[in-house]
Amino acid sequence: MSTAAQSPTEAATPAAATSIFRRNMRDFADNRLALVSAVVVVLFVLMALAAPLVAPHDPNATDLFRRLQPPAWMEGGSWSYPLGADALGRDILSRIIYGTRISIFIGAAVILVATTIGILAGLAAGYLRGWTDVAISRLVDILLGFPYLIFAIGLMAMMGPGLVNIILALAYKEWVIPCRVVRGETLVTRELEYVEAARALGASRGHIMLREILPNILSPVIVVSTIRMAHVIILEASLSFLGLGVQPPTASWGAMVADGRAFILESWWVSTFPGVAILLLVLAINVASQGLRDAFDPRFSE
Amino acid sequence: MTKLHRTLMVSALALCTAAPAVSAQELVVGFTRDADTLDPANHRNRETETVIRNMFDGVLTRDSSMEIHPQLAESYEQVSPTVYDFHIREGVQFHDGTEMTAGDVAFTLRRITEEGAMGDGQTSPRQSLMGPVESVEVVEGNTVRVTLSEPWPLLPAMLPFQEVVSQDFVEEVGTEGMATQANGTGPFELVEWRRGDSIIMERFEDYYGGAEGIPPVDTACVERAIFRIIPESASRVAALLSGDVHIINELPPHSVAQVENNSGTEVMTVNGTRSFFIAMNMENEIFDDIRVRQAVAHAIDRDLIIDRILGGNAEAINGILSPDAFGKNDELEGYDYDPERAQELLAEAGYPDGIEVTLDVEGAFRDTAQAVASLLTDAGINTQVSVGEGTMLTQQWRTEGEPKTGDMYFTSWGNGSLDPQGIFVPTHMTDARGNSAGYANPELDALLEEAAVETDRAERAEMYQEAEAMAAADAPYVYLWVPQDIYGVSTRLSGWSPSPDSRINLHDACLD
Amino acid sequence: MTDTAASQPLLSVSGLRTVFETRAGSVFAVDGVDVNVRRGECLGVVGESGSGKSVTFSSVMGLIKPPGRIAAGEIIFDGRDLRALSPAEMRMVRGGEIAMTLQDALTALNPALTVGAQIAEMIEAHDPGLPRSEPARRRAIRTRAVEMLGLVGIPSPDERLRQYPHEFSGGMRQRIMIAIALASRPRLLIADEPTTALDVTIQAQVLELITELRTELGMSVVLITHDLGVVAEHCDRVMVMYAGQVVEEGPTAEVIADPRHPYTKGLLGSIPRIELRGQKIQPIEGQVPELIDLPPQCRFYSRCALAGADCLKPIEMRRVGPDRQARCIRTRKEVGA
Amino acid sequence: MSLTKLIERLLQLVPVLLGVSVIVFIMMALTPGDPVEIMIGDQNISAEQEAQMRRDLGLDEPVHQRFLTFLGNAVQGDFGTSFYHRRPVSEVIAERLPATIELSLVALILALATSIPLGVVAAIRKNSVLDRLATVGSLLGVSLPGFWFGILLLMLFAVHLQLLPVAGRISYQSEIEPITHLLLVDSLLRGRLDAFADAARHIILPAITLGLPMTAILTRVTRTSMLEVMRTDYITFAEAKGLSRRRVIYRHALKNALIPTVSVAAIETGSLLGGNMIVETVFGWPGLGRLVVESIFVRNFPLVQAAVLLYAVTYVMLNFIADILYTVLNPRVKL
Repeated sequence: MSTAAQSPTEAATPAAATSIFRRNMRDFADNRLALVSAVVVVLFVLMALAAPLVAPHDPNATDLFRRLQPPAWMEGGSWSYPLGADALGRDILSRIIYGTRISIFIGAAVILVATTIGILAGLAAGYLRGWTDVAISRLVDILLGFPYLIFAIGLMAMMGPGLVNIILALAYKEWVIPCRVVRGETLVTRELEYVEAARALGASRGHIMLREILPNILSPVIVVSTIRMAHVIILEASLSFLGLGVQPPTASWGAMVADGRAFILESWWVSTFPGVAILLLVLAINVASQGLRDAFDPRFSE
Repeated sequence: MTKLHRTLMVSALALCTAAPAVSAQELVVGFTRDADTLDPANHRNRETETVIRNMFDGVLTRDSSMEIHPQLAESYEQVSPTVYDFHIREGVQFHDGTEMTAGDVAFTLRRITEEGAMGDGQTSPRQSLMGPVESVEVVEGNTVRVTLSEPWPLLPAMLPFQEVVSQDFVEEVGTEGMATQANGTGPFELVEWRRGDSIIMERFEDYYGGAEGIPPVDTACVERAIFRIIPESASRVAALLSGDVHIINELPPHSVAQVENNSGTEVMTVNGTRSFFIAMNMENEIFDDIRVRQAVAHAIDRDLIIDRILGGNAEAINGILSPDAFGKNDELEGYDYDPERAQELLAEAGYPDGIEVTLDVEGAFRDTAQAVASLLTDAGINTQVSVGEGTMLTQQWRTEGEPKTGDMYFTSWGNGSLDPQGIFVPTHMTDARGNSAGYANPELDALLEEAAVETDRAERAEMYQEAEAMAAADAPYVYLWVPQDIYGVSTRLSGWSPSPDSRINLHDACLD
Repeated sequence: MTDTAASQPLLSVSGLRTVFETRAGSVFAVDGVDVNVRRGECLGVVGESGSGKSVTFSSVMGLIKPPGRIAAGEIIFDGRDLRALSPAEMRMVRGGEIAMTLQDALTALNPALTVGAQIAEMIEAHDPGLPRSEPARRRAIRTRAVEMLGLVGIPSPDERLRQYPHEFSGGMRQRIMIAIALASRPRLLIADEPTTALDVTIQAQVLELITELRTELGMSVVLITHDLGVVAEHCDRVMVMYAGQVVEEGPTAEVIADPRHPYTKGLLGSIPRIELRGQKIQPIEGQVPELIDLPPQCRFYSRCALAGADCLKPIEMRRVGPDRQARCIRTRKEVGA
Repeated sequence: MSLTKLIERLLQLVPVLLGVSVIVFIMMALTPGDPVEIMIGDQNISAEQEAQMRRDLGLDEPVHQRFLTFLGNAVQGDFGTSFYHRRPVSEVIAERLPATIELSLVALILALATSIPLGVVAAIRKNSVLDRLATVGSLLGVSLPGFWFGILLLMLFAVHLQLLPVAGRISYQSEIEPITHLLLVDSLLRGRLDAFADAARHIILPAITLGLPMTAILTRVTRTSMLEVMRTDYITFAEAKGLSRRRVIYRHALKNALIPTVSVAAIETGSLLGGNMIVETVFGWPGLGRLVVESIFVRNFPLVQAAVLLYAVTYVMLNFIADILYTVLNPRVKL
């Protein structure tokens, strides 16, 4: 909440949009926890990009003689495999570092695809109304009727494993969420004066939707997207956990947790560390996006 | 507030006290999977049969060393190559108190083998397990005669897979009722089936005692036997370690040490009946060359993988048959681990710079396949593992002669009967269902066909030994190993040992 | 104050400063305000949005919550220092002795509770004379609730007790809010913009009602409004506020006839003709300054036509006639002493 | 709630269910893999026998024919026969459903019982230590991957501390004559406190794992909406009436603040059902979620189709319930 709006002095002066944006960014920066989280997210991204430079080992190099080697600080561990080794003697730290790529790439790709589709569908439904709205809204209802994981599992079974297929399987349903947000916002915005004005001036529908309406409803969409990204990362991990994720030996955190599950009684580190990685990244995204939301869109709540 | 506090404390305490005590006479099995149905004739699932087998007896059975014994039959004989007579015991009761007759046995077998006999136009999915049975009828009071349309020496080996039901009961409750009710002649009768959770059985006090050849002949030792469904292997192990269950199946190799080190539990193993191998697609240009196939065989260090990943719980094989199987050729040389030789062979075949291939595998064996792939890659056979769902790989690789896609397939074939025909024919006959390599050798085909109907055991064994040698020479597969089935058991358990067909028969099991 | 004890005011506020701490700095929403409300009188409080008039009386009611706080000042109600009371004692004063109505009855009435329940809880909280036994108590409360609704002119009040606020028209809701406020028989009613949300004819009715009830119940009324016309019709005295300060104060007739502060003058100039009343009009060019880091000068300086160099210092309230004060050094000459 | 609105609602179900059936049917039809192959397993089998098995499962007909048959039967309440259980899928689902319902309900109740008080207290003591804890807790709650967290709980409480059982719904020793098939309810109805404690011990970890994200979300929603309500005029007016703080919060604020909480709770209950399969897998809970996932893997088409339809109906009904609760809490809205 921006405090100025909240003070009962009713003294808030109208300000230009840019200064609001600047104030929002300032509010965001003032939120120390959110800032730290944003830094953590950036670190994860950098780690993903620089994986070959920072990972101590080839993530897929197996060494059966290091099978289930414990982390460095435990008996039998060594600092060249700081977090220990998995069932094939692969370095867990390196696999976590490479796994960052999968999580972030899938998270970002799904959100990008879903948000693009969602924005277009939502704009069309909310602005054009009529049968377009009916058709899109029905489709949204139908997709919402499927439990997310079941839908994704079914699609993965249909399309087979693989990176692109995971992105598609998740995006097929994920777009519904930005779509609903955009549709709702568009319904309100289309009645506003400046949109009326543009219509009166004979602007095309496409122009009105993309140039007049879209920029004004973007901030709730961005906020929703960042929150959903955290969610998608967990979903990808869940799919991998159920054995429907990326192809091995590609490291995916969810698959690492799943693989380690069988060894958890005697080799707890195999699934614990990738789980911590998921938690850290998702938590950082969530905290940062909550900070964004508080700064940009005080009225928005999940 | 304080009152609420106290209530909370009390309930918390109540929640933390131990579960109801396990009685000495209750034997609990931590089991991987629930039964699909309780109808012995209406499933195709091994676990389902394991459960059912404790409530239903068969005409014949096996002991834990796979020896066949008459069970509900007193004896049986082969009248001619196509006719078998089974003399059915008298005085055996079903759980509902009615007497089991030869008529029930004939009814049971007809229900399985006749088309549409399950009612509603449906045929038993177990029909194909009964081979070329033409008719089943009662002759001379207590004798059931099974007539085959062609000689099939496997019949006695396959009959332990079928359990006897009561004709009256089936007619009363119908096939649908059979799915959830059990009225067998077995040592335990059904108390309750909690779907997905547990199957609770209690001792059938009027049990006739079971197969004469498998002592003790008596009612079951424990009062109750319970199958608890615990699919997660770590949870299953945990349940064993904490004493909640007394037997667990599919103990993961890496948990063996833990179970052994825990006081009160121990590990039991038995050679399984499932042979693991890698099929190389011979329709593929690369693998059409025997030198490439041999190179693959030389590149895999089976002992290393058995030792490191399977915890030593497997036996390497040089042919398709399990070491325990009838007709196993013990003289086979096999391909030793020799990566240099592999590279030489590749070079000879025209691939001095190695080859790029994929290895298809089902998710459950991805680790092992990954290890195999690393070894292959080290030897110049750059192998990418591709994990697929079992059913999709089946479609891709079990084409029965239709064109196949893919390079290599890490797979296995189970052979519960341990009779060579059950594994040799489907995997090595031209265009057979399990012939994923696309291997075609008319000479071998002829030999296998001949062996199938050969009734002289010694003769037949020799034929299979020859067949194994013939196949090994062509190397359509890399024969890997037969893993042991590993069980974790409580030290309180006696009178039970694991059986290669992975049955868990609890008739003689006792707890102290 | 040199007033004699006989005419001691019912409410006497002096030197009130209410501050809101914000990230941008301290906002002095009320900055040194003195108010006197006499027994039985109707005091009109006039000012634009942000002038501090609502905050002043929220402070009196003890309704200022963090990040706001009362930094200084004395609030004496009927001889008691309200700032020294315990929270429980203050609760009895609030609602019981000083009641308040808010600008918009639509938002001030709880949408999820029936009108009856909302009146009943007021009676229950402040009437010590209610019977002990539960059924008798309920009956007494109900009778009184019906009586109150009847008093403010709600037809068939008995049935309408069960209804929710949204089932009433705007004017009705305003009456209900007044009924609730008066249900405890308070001695002072603070009516915060009671008519802004209503249309013209209803406005008049509601104001008539307040005036009627004031004489009938013998209470004092503070009428907070931005509409001098309303004050002219209904109030004995008027107090004009600007940017957190009182700028002029005096008997209504005199102030209207002869305003002594340019701001009051501006307000008067902007009184719309009767047919336009209720419409919002920007009274004077310019805007109320932000109340953060104000320079020590006349706060009306930037908008004042009379502003001169001597206005660039703090300006005090001055007596400008019997019972009149204003915060301007320029208009003094015109008064002529 | 007018009757026409109710009928309108029910009619809205029709296109959704039809759409869901079409999609799930197409998905299943396009999915490679053959249940007959799975059933045959490692056996050599004649082509006739294989054809026979396919015919028995009704898989010999072309897809569009199968779809029409499915629709025609489904309208009459017949969802087909489970390939593996060889019984009507409705029966198989009905047997597994109570476990899932019980787990979801307990998770829901846990979530509501912790999130609402926590959200309210966090809001009225904004910026207090408790508020900060609630904020951190709710962020953690939505960020914890359920499958991993479940495993950790299991390891800690069931394996290392051995305080709770590792798997299942109830000990096999506890036998309760079923009434509702919800074990916690039945054991109480039968006056079996021992069985109740037993069932509670089994359900607690899965319910916490399942309910955690929902608890986190609802805490946030409650806190936000409570803060918003506390800023409204009617709260100021209620305070101006001199009411006690307790009364202002619990009578005036809470009822209004709960409106968004209830809507979100209804929607989240839908995702609770979706999250069941993970929790059921980890904790060996004999519910529907696990069965559906297994059924997808073994291409048990009729069961998957029926279960997905059931999920869709549940989802629509939950929205419906949310609407009803909305009107109950919010007299302004008339359905």
